[in-house]
Amino acid sequence: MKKFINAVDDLLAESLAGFAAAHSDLVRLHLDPNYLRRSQKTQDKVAVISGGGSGHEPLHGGFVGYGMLDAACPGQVFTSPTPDQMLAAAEAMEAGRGVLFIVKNYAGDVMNFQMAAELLPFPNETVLVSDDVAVENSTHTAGRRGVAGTVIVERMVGSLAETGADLAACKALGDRVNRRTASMGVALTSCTVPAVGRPTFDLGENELEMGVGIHGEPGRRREPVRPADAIVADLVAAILDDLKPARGSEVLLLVNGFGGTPLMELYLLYNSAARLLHRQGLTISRSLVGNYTTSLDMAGASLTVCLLDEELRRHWDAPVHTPALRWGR
Amino acid sequence: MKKFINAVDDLLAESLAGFAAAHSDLVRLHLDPNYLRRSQKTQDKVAVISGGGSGHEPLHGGFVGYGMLDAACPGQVFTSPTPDQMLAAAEAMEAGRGVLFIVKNYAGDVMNFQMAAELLPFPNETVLVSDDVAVENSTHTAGRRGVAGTVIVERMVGSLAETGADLAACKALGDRVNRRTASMGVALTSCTVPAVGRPTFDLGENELEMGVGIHGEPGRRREPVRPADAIVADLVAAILDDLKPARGSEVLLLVNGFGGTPLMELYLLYNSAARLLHRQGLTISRSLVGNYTTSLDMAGASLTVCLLDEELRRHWDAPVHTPALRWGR
Amino acid sequence: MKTEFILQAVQAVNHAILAHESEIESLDREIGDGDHFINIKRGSRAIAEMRDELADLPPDMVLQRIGMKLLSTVGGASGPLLASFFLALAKTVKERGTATLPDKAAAFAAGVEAVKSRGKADIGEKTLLDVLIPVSQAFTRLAAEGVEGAALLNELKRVAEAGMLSTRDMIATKGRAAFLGERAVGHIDPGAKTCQLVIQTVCDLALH
Amino acid sequence: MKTEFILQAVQAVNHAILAHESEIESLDREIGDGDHFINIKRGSRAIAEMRDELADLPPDMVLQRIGMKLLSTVGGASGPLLASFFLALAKTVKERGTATLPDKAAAFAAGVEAVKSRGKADIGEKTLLDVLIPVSQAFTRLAAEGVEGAALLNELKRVAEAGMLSTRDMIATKGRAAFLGERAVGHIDPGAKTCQLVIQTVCDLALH
Ligand SMILES: Nc1ncnc2c1ncn2[C@@H]1O[C@H](COP(=O)(O)OP(=O)(O)O)[C@@H](O)[C@H]1O
Ligand SMILES: Nc1ncnc2c1ncn2[C@@H]1O[C@H](COP(=O)(O)OP(=O)(O)O)[C@@H](O)[C@H]1O
Ligand SMILES: [Mg+2]
Ligand SMILES: [Mg+2]
Ligand SMILES: [Mg+2]
Ligand SMILES: [Mg+2]
Repeated sequence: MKKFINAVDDLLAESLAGFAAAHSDLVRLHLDPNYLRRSQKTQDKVAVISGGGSGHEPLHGGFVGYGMLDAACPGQVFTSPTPDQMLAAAEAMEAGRGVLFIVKNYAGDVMNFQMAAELLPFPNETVLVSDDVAVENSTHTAGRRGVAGTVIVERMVGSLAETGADLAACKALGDRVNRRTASMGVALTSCTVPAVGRPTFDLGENELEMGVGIHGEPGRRREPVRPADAIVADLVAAILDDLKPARGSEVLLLVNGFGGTPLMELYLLYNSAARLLHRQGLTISRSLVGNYTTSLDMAGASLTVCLLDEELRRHWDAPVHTPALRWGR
Repeated sequence: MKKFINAVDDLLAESLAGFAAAHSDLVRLHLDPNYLRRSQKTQDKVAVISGGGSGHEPLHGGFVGYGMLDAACPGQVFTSPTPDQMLAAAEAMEAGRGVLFIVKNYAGDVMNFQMAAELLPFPNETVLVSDDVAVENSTHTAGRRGVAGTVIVERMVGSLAETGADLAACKALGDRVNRRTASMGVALTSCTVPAVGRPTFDLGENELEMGVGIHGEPGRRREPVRPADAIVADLVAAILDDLKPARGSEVLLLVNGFGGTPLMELYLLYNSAARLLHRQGLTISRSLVGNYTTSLDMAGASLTVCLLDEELRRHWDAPVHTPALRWGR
Repeated sequence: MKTEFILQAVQAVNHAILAHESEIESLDREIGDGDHFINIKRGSRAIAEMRDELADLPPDMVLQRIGMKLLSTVGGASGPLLASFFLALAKTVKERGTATLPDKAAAFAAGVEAVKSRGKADIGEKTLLDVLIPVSQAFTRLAAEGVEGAALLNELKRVAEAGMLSTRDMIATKGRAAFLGERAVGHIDPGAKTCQLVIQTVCDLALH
Repeated sequence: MKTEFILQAVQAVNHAILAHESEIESLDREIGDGDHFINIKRGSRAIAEMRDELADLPPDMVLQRIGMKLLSTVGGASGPLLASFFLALAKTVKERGTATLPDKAAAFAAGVEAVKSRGKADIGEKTLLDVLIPVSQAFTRLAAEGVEGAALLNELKRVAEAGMLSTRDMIATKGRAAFLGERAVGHIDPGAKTCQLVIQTVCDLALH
C-alpha cells in the first residue's frame, strides 16, 4: 500500500484539518467529537445533518455549506460515526426548526443515527437513502444501500431547507427524491483501507466486479472485463428497471467516479449512458460528472439517474456554495 | 490495463463527446479538427486559447467558459494537438482583439502552437507556462515544463481578457503569473497510456518518483516511500527556493491530484504544506485542492504556489463559470 | 460479579482480540468492508485504558461506562450493538444484582434482547446474534437446572463456538454481508467470531 | 525522384514502422512519455492511405502533401519536425528538381535545416537530429565526390545507424528526455531510432 500518510492513525485527523484549512471561508472543524459545520450558522431553518464513514470524500464534508448541509459527521474510514458526534453537531446547528438527518442505509449508520435521534433534545426526522439497485430489496432484509444518490438528496433537501420549509416538508422531499433515484456501480479494482494495508478484495487483471458498494464490499457478481458500452448497458438496464420512467421523462444523470478512475473515462461512460437514455426516450436535463461519492482509491464508477420534475429541478438549480459543489453564488 | 473504454482508438472522441454533452450549456465540440469552444462567443475580447495532449482532464477543456478560456484544443493522449486545430479554434473565436495562446512548455506543444501562430491571420501572442521546478533550467536546454500552474495562468489571464484588456496586457499578465508560480510533483504509481496498455514506468511497492511531470515521464530521482510530511517538505523547499518569497507574502496554494489519489490524501498533503508555508511566514489567502491537471490514472500529486498581489488575487476571485471551476455566477 | 473480575476480563479480552487480528480482519474483508477488527480493537483498547477510573465503581456502573465508551469509540454496526448489550446488562445488574446464576443469566439475556431490538435481527441472519442468542438460551436453561462451574462454562463455550460456526453456511439478511447474497455462504460472520472469542475468553478467565 | 518511388517508400516505411512497434514504443516509455510509436504510426498510416490521391501528382507536390498530412496527424514534438522536413524538402525539390545527386542531397539538407530551426536544436542533443545531420553531411559530401548507387546508399545507412547509436550515451538538452538529466544516459532516443529506420528502409528500397 502506497498512500500519502504520516501515521495511519493520524490520517483522518490530518485530512480533516487540511480540509477545514483549505475551506476556512465555508466550514469549521470541531474535534472530539468530530464534526464539520458551516462557519456561519443560519437561523430559522431546519438543520440538515449527514455523516458516515470517511473515505467517500467529498461526501459528506464537501457538501457542508449554503444550500446543502449544515453539518457532517465523519466516522473513521468506512465506519459509521458515533452518536456523540451527531449529538454535538445537532446541538451546534439546531436553529429552532428541528434536525433532519440524512443517512445512507447501512446497518451501522442507521443504528448510530438512531441512537443519536433517541437522545436528541430536538424534534428530528431521518431520511434514509437507499438508491443502490445492485442490492435486491425484500421485506426480510435491511434493504438497499445508500450510494451516490445521497449527493442528490442532500442537494435538494438542502435547497428546500434554505427556504425556511419545516421539518416535515424537508423529510417528505428527501423521501421523495430517494424514491425517484437509482444507482449502480462497477469496480475495476478494489480499494485499500489504510489501516488494513492491503486491498479489500482481489480482482484479476481481466475481471471487474458488478454492483459494488462504496466500501469495497464485493459486488454481486464478478465478470470478465467488457467494453464500456456493455457495462453501461447493464447498469442502465438495472436502473431503469427499478425506476420505470415513462417515455419523455426528464432525468438528472450523475456519473460518479470512485476515486481512482480518471475524468476522461468518466466522460466516456457519460457518453455511453446518455446515448442509452436518449434511446429510451428520456431527456437528460441536468448532469454531474466527477468524483462525488468515492471509495478511497478504488478504480470504478457508478451511474445514478434521478427522475426530475419541476420542483426537483428547481431545488437542484438553486444556489449552492459548498467546497465540492458550487453554483449560483 | 483495465479502463472504461470501447476501442482504444475511439477513447478520445467518445470522451470528448461525453464532455460536450454533459456541459452543453457551456461548451461546444467541433470535430476534425478537434476543439472545444464556449457555446456563446463573446465579442470584443482577446480570444484566449489553450490546448495540449489529452489525459490531463479537466485541463484544458474543463476550463473553457466565462472568465477562463475561449477554446481548448485537445491532442491525442499525451500528444500535443496539431496546428490545424489551433487555426480552426482561433478562426471560430477571434473577436477583433487578437488571439492569446497559453502553451505548456513542451517541445511538441511549443512547436505545434508556433506553426499555428505563423499561419494565423490575426495578431497573436503566446504565454509559455513553465512552472515545474523539478526541471533544472539552463540557457542550453528547452527549460522547465508547464504543469498544474497552467490552471492559475488560464484563470487569471481569462479574467483579465473578460474585462476587454488588449492582447499585450493579457500576454504581460500571463508572463507575470508564470514567473510568480512554481510547482513540483511526486508519483506513487505510473500512469498507463491506453494505446500502450501497460504502465509507462515501473515503481516498486516501496518506491516513489520525485519530480515527475504530467505525462508519466520518469522524475529526477526515485526514492523509498516516506511519510507525507517528509515528501511535502522536499516539494515545498524546492518551490520556495525558486520563488524566494519575502516573509509576509500572500500566496495561493494549489494541491493537485494526478488522477488516482483520493481527496482524503490530497487534503492531508494540503495540511502538511500549509503548516510549512505558515512556518515560513507566508499567508495562504487562496486555496485549491483537487484533480485539476492530471496524468490519466497516476497516483500522485503536485504542489503549486503562486505569489499573489492585489491584482492577481482580484483576477483569481473574479467570476468564473467553466465545467471544472466555477464561482461568482 | 465483581468489578475486579470485569476489569480482568476487559484486559483478557483486549489481549485475545489483538491475538486474533488477522483472523477477524480477513473475515470482514471477505464479506464486509474490512474494518471490523479495527473497530473492536479501538473500542477494546479504549475500555482497557479506563481501568483506573473504573476500579472503584460498583459493577453496574462499570458496565454502564463500558457501554457508553463502546458507543462513542467503536462506530460501525458493531458499536451500537455492543453498546446496547452493555447498557441493558448494566441496567439489569443494577435492578436485580448478580447474586445468583439465574440473575447473571437474566442480565445476559437482557443484553441480548437489547441487541436484537437495536439491530432488528434474530437468529439465522448471519450476525453476532447467532452466537449471542444460543448462548443466552443455554445460560438461562443451565442456570435454571442448577448447572454451574466448569460444566456451565465449558458448555457456554461449546455453544458459542457452534453458533459462530453455524454462520458459515448462512445467507445474510442483515449487515453488510446481506449485499452479497449467495456469495457470503462459506464465510464465517466477523461479528459472530468476535462474540465467540469474547465469550470464550471470559469463560476461560472464570474457569481459573 | 519519381512519385512512384515516393509512394513505394511510403508503403515500405509504414510496414517497417509497424514491424518495430515494441522497440520504438519501449524507447519512448523509457525516456519519454510513451507515445512516439503511436504518433508516427498514426502519421505513417495516414500517408499510406493517401496513395490514390497522390499517384498523379508531381514529386514536389507529393512531398508537400505528405508534410501537411504529417503536420495534422502526428502531433507531439515529432509531428512539426517531420512536417518541417517534408515541407522544406518539397520546396527545394520544386525549385531545383532532383535530376542530379547533388540536387537530391541539397533537398535533404534543406529539410534537415528546417528541422534544426523548428526545434532550435543541433547535433549532440540526443534527438532525431543526431541521425539527420550526419546523414545529410555524408550525403552532401558523397554526392559531391560522385559516389553513387550501393556505395552511397550503404554508407548513408551506416551513418544513420552510427548516429542513432550515438544518442545512447548523450544527456538530452531538448525534448522530453531533457527532464531526465543523467537518467537518460544509456537509452537510445526514440526519434533518432525512427529516423534511422526510415532512412534504412528507403535506402534498401532504392538498392533493389
Ligand atoms: N442488524 C444487525 N444485527 C445484528 N448484528 C449485526 C447487524 N448488522 C451487522 N451486524 C454485525 O456487525 C458485524 C460487522 O461489524 P463492523 O464491521 O464493525 O461494522 P460495519 O458492518 O458497519 O462495517 C457483522 O459481522 C454482524 O455480526
Ligand atoms: N527540439 C527538438 N529538436 C529535435 N528533435 C526533437 C526536439 N524535441 C523532441 N525531439 C524528438 O522528438 C522525439 C519525441 O517525439 P514524440 O514522442 O512523438 O513527441 P513528444 O516528445 O511530444 O511525446 C524525441 O525522441 C526527439 O528525437
Ligand atoms: Mg464499516
Ligand atoms: Mg507526447
Ligand atoms: Mg465492517
Ligand atoms: Mg513522446
